[in-house]
Amino acid sequence: MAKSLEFERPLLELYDKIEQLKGLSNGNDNLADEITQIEKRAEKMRKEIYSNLTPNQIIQIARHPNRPDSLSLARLICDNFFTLHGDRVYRDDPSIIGGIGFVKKSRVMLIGHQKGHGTKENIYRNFGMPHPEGYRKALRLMKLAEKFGIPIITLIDTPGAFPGIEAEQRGQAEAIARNLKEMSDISVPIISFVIGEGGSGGALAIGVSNKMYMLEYSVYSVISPEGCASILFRDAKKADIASLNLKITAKDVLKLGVIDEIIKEPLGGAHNSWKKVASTIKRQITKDLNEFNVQSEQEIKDQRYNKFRQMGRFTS
Amino acid sequence: MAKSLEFERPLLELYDKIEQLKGLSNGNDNLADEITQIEKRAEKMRKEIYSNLTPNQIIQIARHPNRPDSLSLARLICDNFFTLHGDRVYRDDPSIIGGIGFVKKSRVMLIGHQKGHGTKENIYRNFGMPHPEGYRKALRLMKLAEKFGIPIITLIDTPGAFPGIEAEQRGQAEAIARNLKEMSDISVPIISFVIGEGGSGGALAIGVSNKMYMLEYSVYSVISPEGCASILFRDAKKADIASLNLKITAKDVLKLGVIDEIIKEPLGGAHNSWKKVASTIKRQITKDLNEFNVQSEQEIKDQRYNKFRQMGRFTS
Amino acid sequence: MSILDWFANKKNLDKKKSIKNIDKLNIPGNLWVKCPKCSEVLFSKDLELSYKVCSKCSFHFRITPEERIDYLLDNNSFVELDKDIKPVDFLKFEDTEPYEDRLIKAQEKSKYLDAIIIGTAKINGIPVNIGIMNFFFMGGSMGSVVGEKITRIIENGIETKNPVIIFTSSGGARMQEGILSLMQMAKTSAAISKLSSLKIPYITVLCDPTTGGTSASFAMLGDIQIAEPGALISFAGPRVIEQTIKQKIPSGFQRSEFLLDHGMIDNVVHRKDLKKTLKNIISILQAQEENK
Amino acid sequence: MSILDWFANKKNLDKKKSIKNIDKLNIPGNLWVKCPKCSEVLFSKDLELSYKVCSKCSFHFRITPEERIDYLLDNNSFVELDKDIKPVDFLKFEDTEPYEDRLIKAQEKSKYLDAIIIGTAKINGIPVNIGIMNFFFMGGSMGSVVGEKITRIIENGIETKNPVIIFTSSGGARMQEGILSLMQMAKTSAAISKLSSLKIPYITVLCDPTTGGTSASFAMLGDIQIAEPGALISFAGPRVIEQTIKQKIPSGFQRSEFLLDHGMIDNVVHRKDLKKTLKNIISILQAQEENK
Ligand SMILES: [Zn+2]
Ligand SMILES: [Zn+2]
Repeated sequence: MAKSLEFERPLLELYDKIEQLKGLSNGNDNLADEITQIEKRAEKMRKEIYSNLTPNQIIQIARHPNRPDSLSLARLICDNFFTLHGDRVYRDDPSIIGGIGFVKKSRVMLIGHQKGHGTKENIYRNFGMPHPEGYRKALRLMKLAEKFGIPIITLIDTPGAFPGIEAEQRGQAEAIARNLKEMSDISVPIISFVIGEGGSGGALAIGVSNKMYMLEYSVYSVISPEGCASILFRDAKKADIASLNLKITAKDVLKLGVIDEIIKEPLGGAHNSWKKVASTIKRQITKDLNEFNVQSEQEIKDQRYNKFRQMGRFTS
Repeated sequence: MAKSLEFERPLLELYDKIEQLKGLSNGNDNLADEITQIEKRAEKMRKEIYSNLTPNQIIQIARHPNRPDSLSLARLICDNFFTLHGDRVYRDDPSIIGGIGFVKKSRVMLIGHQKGHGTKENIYRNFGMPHPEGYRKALRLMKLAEKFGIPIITLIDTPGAFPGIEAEQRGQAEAIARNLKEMSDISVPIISFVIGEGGSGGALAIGVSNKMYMLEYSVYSVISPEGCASILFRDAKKADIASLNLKITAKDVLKLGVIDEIIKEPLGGAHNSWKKVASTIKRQITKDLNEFNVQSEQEIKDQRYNKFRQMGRFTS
Repeated sequence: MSILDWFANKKNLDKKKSIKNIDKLNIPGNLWVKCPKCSEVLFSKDLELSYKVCSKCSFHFRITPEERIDYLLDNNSFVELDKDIKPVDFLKFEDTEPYEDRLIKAQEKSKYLDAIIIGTAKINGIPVNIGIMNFFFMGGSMGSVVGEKITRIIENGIETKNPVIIFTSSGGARMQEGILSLMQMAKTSAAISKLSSLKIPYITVLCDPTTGGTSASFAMLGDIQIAEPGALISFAGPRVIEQTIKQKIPSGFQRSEFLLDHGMIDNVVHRKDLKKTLKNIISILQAQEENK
Repeated sequence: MSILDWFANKKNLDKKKSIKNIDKLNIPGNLWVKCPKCSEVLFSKDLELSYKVCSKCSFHFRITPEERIDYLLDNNSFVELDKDIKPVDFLKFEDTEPYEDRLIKAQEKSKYLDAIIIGTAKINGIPVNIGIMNFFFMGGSMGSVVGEKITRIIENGIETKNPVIIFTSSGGARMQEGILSLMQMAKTSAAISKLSSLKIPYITVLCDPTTGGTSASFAMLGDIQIAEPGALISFAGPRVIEQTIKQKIPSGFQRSEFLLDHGMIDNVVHRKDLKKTLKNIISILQAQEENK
């Protein structure tokens, strides 16, 4: 774990101690017992911490700088992954990646938001916040996939759309809207995974899917807790309480019927083992594609339409 | 006639004389005969000049600053013409205009290159040279027309695509190519008129039509005579001889099977009466739409495809 | 996100007297209104007769759904549909006050249950389906009710083949309904996709303001999109951009005319010309034989 | 228009000794070639074995159709089609010399009748339809013959369901065929539209240079578009722009990598990886049950 999270500190202190004891012990059996004991304690503490995370802590995991990114996952999930670039209109947006490959024997088009792991890469990737051309690239690739009957996988990981002059000027509202409309009518299955942050319209713009999953410590929200706090609570520091109200954790979103299932992460979060995360996602994709294989194009479209059609709560 | 063309000068001198005599005569019958005689001579000279125009002279008429522009023609041709703007991606390109209206009782989508009549307007219209967003707007409007079964009219009047950094950067090659491809498969009739300059790819990008007409003194060419001269003749001043070789006049292009008919202009050129030009075009549109009315979508597509399919000359 | 702007505007509204005057129009005896743009003092009766547009500078005042019905639809042709759909505070959302209380207040202040009304009507005799958002109800924010009613008026269009016209005016998604408010963007857009595949005309009229999740869904999906002059139309609003990115906003940014230049809308139409423009558009988009 | 560039390049070719050396590769005894980009002196046998790519700076030399066949297609799998289609000087076009004479010279110098060869072949056992343009024949310019052959290889793809791959290398339309050369853009694009509606994969590989009418038609219409590194790809070429608009050209402008950044191509692929990349793409685009 390269970077530690605040709430993990007691745990890390225990691990430090274990390391120290191991150094001291040097094969000395007297200490072995104590080490085992502390290790057990650490394991227990870890489970405790991770089974009682607040939404705010989960956000920290979701935003962890070492959390697996879409491109790395794509390469772990797919064989022969070949990246495809560009919207054929304006630019290749580095904050959305896409490409084709095989998941086992199935052909897939994989599209995802792309964050960086360091400052330089993050600036290049615009912190995973697309410009309109990113959504347009995604749509172009989805249409390409549809044309050739290739199922679509999307990996969602964005703080949201980019609040910048150029993004507005080039019509991010139009780009997001068009994606929502077009995705709803695509004849191949779309399977989405929120792998980190599912931030508002920027997330949904590649998330109108047949099956929707969230990694255990990911979040999905109409607005960032910080944004919500500064508007509704009139105090940006109340992000904590805003995040509680917004119901953004995988468990909450599952309850609201917006996702199908929660994908378990390795203990301590996805950043502890990219490979494990990739193989869990891969398993899910394979399972789903087998189901979709026996469905007609119309059934696939109808299932997606009906899913979104019934979202919303009201009385009359 | 606001601006005079070089080869019309002798004619204009005659007209000046007539005006002078009329001023002198002041109802005096003695001069009336002479005036009539000179008028006859002028008329004869006019016919002579206009029946022996060189390609280079025709280009001058085609580029005449008072030649009717697309928007003015659109308003003369259509009732209730309502302009539609924008490519929904980047910009509204002022060098291509579009809109919907009625030609008699028929609904039409009219799209055309737009030049200006003065320097200021010409700069705004980029002298009728589209950027990629212009072609994309045109295509968007054509798709809109297709969706609602509205026939498409295009008015072609451009020196060509714009040789600028931004136009290249935003992919004018892609934009033109896409238009050619998509237009070939549009299910409503497309009727095109070269009303001035039909310059290379920029012209063709809205010219993949079922019926193609050229105004009598318009030109249609793969490259401007000036461009051709500087490349092939290694001397930009040889535009004259290049224009002869390129076969760019309405008569030549008709012989090559690229257009269906030549639309007569008022004597002296279209700039002498915009209304007459508009009404001639309008009549042609009405006639053609009546023919297309009884054709199926597939017939309309096939006719367009087959027309272009057989263009080209070779042996084997 | 750009609901931030709605709030920004709301705060400005509270501050600026000149704008606050608009509200007073309904108070008897308050006969004069100051134009918030050019400061011209306008006689309120004249203002109403001139479509609530400043006679001096053409500033388009925000108007209520009733006013819009009055200005745009054939007399007495509007028949409201699904009037009784009510919002629910299903998250028990509580910021400075509970969502439930906010709703009750908004409902009491307006006579509406939520931020949109839908119905059938006629424009110069042509039957149309209409949705009119109400910015005066919680900033026109889109929660489940707005999403559902937009979807229903579209579905009704699919049945009747009536063209669908939606007048947007909204600060964006209603945060108090959490992720389900976001999902309304997908739900409404999917309905439009169905309408579109049946080739039934869908026209949007973007009114001040149209921002956030509303602009990034049904507002921007019109076969033809027209805007009232000077309307703020954006995803992320100017204030969010200034705060987040520290970029200076150019003048006229995100206004109707700016969007026209940047290719996002078909035209900007003065409110007084709106009815005849809509009639013209519909009569062209609908093939004659399909006209009813 | 951007055939201007072809000429510009041609002039440069005539001037720059370093580039002229490429031609000498075929002359026995001329064993060394200087890289025109990095000036590295390369042993010509090595250069041929390394796909005619500079081992130091990865400069991709322009190659002949035979070399491309050799590098990319399964051994002896290429079967040429429509070999005998010949160009005609139907306009009696005469600039500094008659078109007819130009054609004869070009045909004598190369062993081809015009600037493209088409045929069927296999890539790692997968049947494909192939078109390879030949820049060494009148700058790869597109007249009636190129247009016709492109169209035929696509029509053959429509019949056989073979994916179509075209390697472009062309200065643009062939002016000597006047307006009919322009029409080849429409003709080829229309054929691609038919191929596309049948969902048969169409892949373009953009090689140096791909400009003018070629880039603005079949070159830019691939389901997937890849480019060789450093290829000039444009409509109006850099020289035309500089002359006409007096704009200074930024470095790297209109090269493959520039187009990648600007969203116009899917990827830039080194010549040595091209065969396996094409194989991978085709095996993904073609559904298993459709594979032959
Ligand atoms: Zn005013
Ligand atoms: Zn080198």
